[in-house]
Amino acid sequence: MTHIFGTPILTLLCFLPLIGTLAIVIFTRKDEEKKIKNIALWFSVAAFLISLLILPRFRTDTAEMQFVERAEWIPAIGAEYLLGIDGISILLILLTTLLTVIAVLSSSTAITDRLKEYYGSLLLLETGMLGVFMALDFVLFYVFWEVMLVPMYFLIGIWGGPNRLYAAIKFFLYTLFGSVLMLLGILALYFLNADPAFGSGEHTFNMITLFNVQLPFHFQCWIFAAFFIGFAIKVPVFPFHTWLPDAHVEAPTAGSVILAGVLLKMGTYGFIRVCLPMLPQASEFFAPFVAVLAMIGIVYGALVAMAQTDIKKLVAYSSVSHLGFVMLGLFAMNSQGITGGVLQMINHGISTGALFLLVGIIYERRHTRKIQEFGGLAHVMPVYAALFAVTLFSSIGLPGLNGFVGEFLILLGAFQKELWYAAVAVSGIVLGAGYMLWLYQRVMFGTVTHPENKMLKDCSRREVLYMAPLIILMLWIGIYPKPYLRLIESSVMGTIQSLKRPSAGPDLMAMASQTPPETAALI
Amino acid sequence: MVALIPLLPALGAAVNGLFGRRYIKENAHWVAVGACGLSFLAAVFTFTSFLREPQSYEVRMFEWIAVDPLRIELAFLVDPLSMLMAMVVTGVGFLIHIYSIGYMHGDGGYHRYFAYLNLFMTAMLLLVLANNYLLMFLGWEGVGLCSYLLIGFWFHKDSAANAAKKAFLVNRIGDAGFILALFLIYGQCKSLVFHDVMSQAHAFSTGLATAIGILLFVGAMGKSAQIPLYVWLPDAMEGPTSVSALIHAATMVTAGVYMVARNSAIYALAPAALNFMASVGAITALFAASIALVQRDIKKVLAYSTVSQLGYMFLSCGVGAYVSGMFHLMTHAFFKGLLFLGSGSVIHALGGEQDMQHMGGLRKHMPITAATFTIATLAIAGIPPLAGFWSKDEILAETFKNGHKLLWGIGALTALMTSFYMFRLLFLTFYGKSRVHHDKEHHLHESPRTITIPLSILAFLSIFGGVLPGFPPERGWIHGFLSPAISSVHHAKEILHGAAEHGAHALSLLDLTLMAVSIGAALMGLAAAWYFYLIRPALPGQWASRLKSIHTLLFNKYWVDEIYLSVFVRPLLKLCNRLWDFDLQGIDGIVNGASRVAVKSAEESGRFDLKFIDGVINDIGKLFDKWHDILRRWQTGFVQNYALVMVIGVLVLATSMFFIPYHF
Amino acid sequence: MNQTLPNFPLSILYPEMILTISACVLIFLARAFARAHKHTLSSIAFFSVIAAMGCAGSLWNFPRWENLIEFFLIDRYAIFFKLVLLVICALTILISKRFLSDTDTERGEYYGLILLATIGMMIMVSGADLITIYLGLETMAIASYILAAYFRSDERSSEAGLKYFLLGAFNSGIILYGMALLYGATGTFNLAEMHRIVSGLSGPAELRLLYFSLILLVAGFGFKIAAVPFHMWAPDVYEGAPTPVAAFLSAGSKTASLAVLIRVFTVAFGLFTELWQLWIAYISGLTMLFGNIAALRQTNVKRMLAYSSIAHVGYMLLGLASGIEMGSSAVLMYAFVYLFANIGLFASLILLTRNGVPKESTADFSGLSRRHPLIAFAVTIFLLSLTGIPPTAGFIGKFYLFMAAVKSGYIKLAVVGVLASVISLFYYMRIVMAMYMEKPADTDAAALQPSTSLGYAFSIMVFVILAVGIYPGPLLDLARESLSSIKILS
Amino acid sequence: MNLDTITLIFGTGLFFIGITGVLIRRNAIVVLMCIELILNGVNLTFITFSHIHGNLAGQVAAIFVIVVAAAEAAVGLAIVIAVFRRHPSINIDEFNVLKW
Repeated sequence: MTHIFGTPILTLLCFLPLIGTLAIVIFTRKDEEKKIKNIALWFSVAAFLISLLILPRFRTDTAEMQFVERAEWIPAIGAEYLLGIDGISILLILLTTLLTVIAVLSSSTAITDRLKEYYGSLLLLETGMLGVFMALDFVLFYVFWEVMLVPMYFLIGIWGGPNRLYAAIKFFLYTLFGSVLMLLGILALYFLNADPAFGSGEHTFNMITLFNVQLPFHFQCWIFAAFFIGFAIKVPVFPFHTWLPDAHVEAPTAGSVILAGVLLKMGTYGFIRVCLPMLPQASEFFAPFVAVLAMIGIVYGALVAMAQTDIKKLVAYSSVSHLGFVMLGLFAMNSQGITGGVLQMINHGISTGALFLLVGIIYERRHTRKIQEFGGLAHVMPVYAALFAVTLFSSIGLPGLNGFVGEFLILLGAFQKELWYAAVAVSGIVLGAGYMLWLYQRVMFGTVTHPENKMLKDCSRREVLYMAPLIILMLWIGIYPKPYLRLIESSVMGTIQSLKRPSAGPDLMAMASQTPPETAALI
Repeated sequence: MVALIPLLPALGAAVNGLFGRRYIKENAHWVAVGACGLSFLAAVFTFTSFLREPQSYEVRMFEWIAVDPLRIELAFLVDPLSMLMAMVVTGVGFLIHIYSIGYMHGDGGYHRYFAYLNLFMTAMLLLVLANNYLLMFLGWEGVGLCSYLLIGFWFHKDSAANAAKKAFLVNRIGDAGFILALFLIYGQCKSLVFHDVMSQAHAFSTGLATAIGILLFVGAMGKSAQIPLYVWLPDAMEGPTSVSALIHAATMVTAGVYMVARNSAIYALAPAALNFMASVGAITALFAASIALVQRDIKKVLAYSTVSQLGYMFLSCGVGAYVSGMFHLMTHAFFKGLLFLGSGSVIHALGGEQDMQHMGGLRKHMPITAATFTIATLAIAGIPPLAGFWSKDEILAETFKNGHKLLWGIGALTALMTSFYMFRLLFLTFYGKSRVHHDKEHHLHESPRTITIPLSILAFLSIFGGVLPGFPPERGWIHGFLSPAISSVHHAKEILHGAAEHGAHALSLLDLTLMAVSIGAALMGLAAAWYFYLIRPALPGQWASRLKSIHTLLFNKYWVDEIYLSVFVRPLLKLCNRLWDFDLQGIDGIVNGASRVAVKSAEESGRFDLKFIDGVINDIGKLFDKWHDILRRWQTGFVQNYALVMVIGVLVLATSMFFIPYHF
Repeated sequence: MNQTLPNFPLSILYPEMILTISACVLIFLARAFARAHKHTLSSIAFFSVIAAMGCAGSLWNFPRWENLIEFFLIDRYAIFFKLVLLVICALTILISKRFLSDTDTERGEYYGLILLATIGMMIMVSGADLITIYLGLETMAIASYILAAYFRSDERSSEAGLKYFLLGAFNSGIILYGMALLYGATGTFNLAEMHRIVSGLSGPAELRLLYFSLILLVAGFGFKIAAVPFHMWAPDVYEGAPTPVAAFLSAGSKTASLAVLIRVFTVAFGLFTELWQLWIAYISGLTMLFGNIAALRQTNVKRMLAYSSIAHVGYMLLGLASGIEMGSSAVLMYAFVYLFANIGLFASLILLTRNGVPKESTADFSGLSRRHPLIAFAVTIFLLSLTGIPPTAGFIGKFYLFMAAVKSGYIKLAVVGVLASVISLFYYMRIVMAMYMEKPADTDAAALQPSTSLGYAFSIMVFVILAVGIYPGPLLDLARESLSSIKILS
Repeated sequence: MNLDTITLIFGTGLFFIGITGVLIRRNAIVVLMCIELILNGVNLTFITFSHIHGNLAGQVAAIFVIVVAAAEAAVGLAIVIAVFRRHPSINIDEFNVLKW
């Protein structure tokens, strides 16, 4: 099961991009641009194909982890090399590999300097991201989680916009701040699980084992808080979002695509992988709080997006709003909400990724992203305008495109949780249409006011080529989302099952006071 | 077969959309009209077979969204209501497609236009054929999208782009209501299929039904341009006139009425929602008609007229007469479509001129257009025996009979105004002296056949659409055909209103009186318009200056747009900017807001005049920087200070025994 | 102490003996080699260290490692630290060569003093007796004073030497007084015996003496490892001392003193464990915060590294506070992991030095990635390791430390620790930023040519950091095993 | 009050006098001498405790300390002289090139 064609498939997939990085570093010279690009492209395509290979053997009828690979790693502390995927991660993995291919393609003219480092970082980043989605051991998870920070930092810091240093360090600092707190949460889980009163009684970072940990409520709350900060910064949940606009605006196009498409999902993925199944009661307890933050994020993100004068910043803030939807869905904690949340993670990756690509396309031509520098582009770049329109409508959740399916499920889930959640969130949909259409009008409609814009070339074949899969996915998920929903279904059901698990009851609380100091000290 | 109805236009749209620009270009209409025509044929086929065997059925395509326990299929419902709508949509749509061949000839975005138009047909057909709410919502938003695209078709005009955006946004507000209603329904029924919901509707509590009803109506307000969400429709006239005819007169805007009729079972339980709807409808009708009285732009008049007529339809539904509403919807589709197409023909002939002050006497130059336009005017004004008379009269009668005397009064008054402004329009455009610019005058010509044929067909329908399916219409085929779809409501209504139905079986004296009133109103309007605009053309100007305040008020459409702008839009934008400022300064600042004090005190001590050199991390950074500065200043460089600090450290450790509870 | 020397295998003293001989050769016979044989000097030093390493390593499985000589222990704990110290020494020699020849100060005394200091440290970690420890400490200290002031003509070096000497001697007094009180309380210098006696102590006078000696020893060793508030000397001395010396001091003398600290406290002050752990916890928190914040905007990288080394001591103390078992093995681990990244950074400073002109500001790193991508990569790895980002060894070290802290319930301290490491990211990344994201400052910045020895040093350090980062298991086991040998003593 | 107590107090006194001297005197040589005072205080304490406990360990320690202190003083003086060569003063508060 874990091996395809005799190879441990997940390991292969995860480290293939890393091999690509090494290949670029070792086998190319600085000036062999073509070779560098080709290596990067082929390795990313290969990774994508391998991730597709997994798909037919993936069983959708179980919530269990599949393709599990296991090896000893640091036996002294019970950390293992443990990979595995379920319905939630497989989609994110596919998204990652696809977006990396697209990112590589989209960089071929945008990046002209230090190609070796650039493509090397990009592929390294892919390894990090894939690792996060595959790791089932907390230490491994954390390692991948951090590993991917570094190449992203470089992507922003070296190939970014004018204010890139600021944005890069801000990104790094914020995320690191969150993740170190997460680390403490992980350690707390680890030690509490080692206490037979709550968990399996063994010292292990194995997530599958930790899924069954049953902690008393107050422990859960503290650990939840630690994880929450870690993940919420990544998502980002209001008010932890301020790194995002800077990072997005300064990052090169491919960086923004990966950042929006995958990195932000790691936060939400963390919530669904860690918080919900391992800390069910705390999740339940904090759900209203998170939902309120999510709703603030939805409305706030949309409102601030409306005030933007920079296209990329606008898209960045729209991410805040969209991710608010995802969070709302996840913390609705019912099948529709979580399914919608997961699907929306994918959707957001596709449509916001596409939006960033589109912004990149005109930025490459005009070297500005100010909205007022444009106008009437639909005359000179009709194909571009059409692609932009589809993406935009996907982003604002027009039925028939992918965004709607996710948003609808989220709203439905939220509604069932609490009537007014949906009522507030719906306003986000209206506002979303507002800022997006206004943007579209200002950029695309009207007459061409700037002479520089008159001669702009429409999308090249390559650009259409890398936009096409995204557009197809938007339509596909919008019209026939069933295959995607089926992938998610069992895993979501599994999550919901674990949410219903009882917490360690009052009798266990009494035991807690007599537990060894290592756990008692946590109280 | 049913699936083909929306599928064919979808294919047409895809073909034109993907290949239109490169390959098809001028031949786009073959694809589009062909697709639409075949779709019409499919609709006719389905319709006739349905007539042979009038049994509602569903056609399932595939599962769309399925997350336990929610299951939503892409499936079509064939029942009288949907069939009637499908026929109207494909029929009128087909005619307008043909019309567009001539009307849009030579436009740069020819293929694009037809792609959009076909896409619209798809969405609209999904809307009317859907078997569940969500699919209906898909169509609902889809038509909104197409409306957006088509209004903004000439996007180089700022006004068009603005109008398109406005249309979509206002609709979205309505949609928000719709989708919330949908959640309420799902919450109660755990299903979104019409059939399931209707069969469980009787179990709804009044409060729930009212909430759902009002929220659905909010959706309808947006789509069907009712107060307060009507503002987008007049602006929507920025689109090509054929689009105004199809979308903003005949089909899309009536979706709200269709939707309300579809949910009659729920409304039956929510009299408050019904009353609300009726009142809104009536007020909208009057309000829009009053604006239409003084407008000069030919399309604006027609737009307000549409708003007004839609008000009638909601009035009708609001008083429980869904069938009458649907009937009016159908006849309105004919004559309003005709009116728009006719006006389009005029505008086309005048090279884009839309101001009626620069028209007049066009009858001589374009006889067919004038004749059909006159027929349509007569129909909308409610002159018997044309189609409009029957449906409008029926609505007024139902309103009166259901006890809404005040609303009836408003309706009748609106009928008078309708007649007046429509004849005003007719006379100013086609009769009287020509006020056309001279350089345009000799270009005047009758429109090509692709335009006149649809006009003639619609004119025919406008004349006979009312009585063709049987006389009197109340007992005619349409009513008989539709009532099963709304039967549950009749059932419920009987419970609610007791014997209100009994008068409907024969033309009573009351019916005749009411009929006379509406004919009288129509004729009065006609006469007034005749007097004002043909006999004494100077009079309107005099009146306008005499009633200057009212005229200004009406002419400026009660300044509603301006009010919205200053009450909603501007404050919202201002809020956005505020929030952005907040985002830039606030949030990062809040994080260490409290710690600022520490920074301040550090600054106060005077030694620190630090600029933030790297500017790398905002406020936290600054804070740490201050600390950094303080801490590193301790490092004085004097050895004895270092030794002193050590000694102090030892002393602190030594004295800590007094603070640490540690026992020897 | 009426011990006649038993018949013990001389091999247990081989490491120290080899180094001593080598040091004597270097110091007294250096003139004989004259200037033509510069390579010989460093080679002698280097290979004697390697030989010592081999001898020390071969003692790992030495059969009877309990009290062979009463005052000189060869337990695994000692061997582990000896190996670490020898690694530090070897790396220092590797990186010194280039620096010394650049400044034209390569002399035998230099290597001899380095070896002497290393001998002192090795004696310290083997010390089973307060006097042995003191002797080792002073051997190390005196050699370090001279090393710090090695550049006689350089004002800063002399000042560093003077400050180091004055404060160091002052501190010796404090440690000695602490030892005297300890002796007063127990009547012995032997740690094992002391442990036995202390657990039986009950008289208030003795306990009070013990208590005050604990205070003095915390301060004394706190000074040696540069823990707040006894850290004040460190930044000045590291900044002023020649760069390789600073590297040596910040890694070596700290590690050795930490080893002694752990041994003395766990063995002799077992009675007061909770108390000193509490103190250490507070000191650790202060040290982490102070070190990181003070380093925050230093533009002089050497000084920044000084503060950062203070901060890292804070982390190690966090482990020490977290208990004997896991915490201390985490400290061992961290000490090992830290030295590579730390020496690596000093080495990069040496590399930047041109014609004897020190290039020590952040700006001097500008554009390094273009001038020498591999070095830039190595420096990045060092910095990431210091920050604690996987997959570097620094991450594993910190992870294990925080694990220990969480385990023993020092949650708040762990939070302080992780936040402090977030702060540290800021100043470490400034160097990365300069290297990768800024243009070279000076136009004549030709490609840098690392000397062979520097190249080796860099490769070794990067390799170890990554290897330990990716597969830390063996090292962890090693640290645990060596720590468990302390328990045998008690 | 027996002799042991007196010598202990005397040792402690020397120790603190030495510390105070280090803290307040500016001349490097004098500071060096104060450090010697500290060490002598320590030696006294060692010897006293040796007497109290009745073993020789303390006295051995004292001898070691004396030896080491001599070495230390030699190195220290050398450094002071080296500094003095470049700087015409041995006031230790004049050496603060290295700070912050």
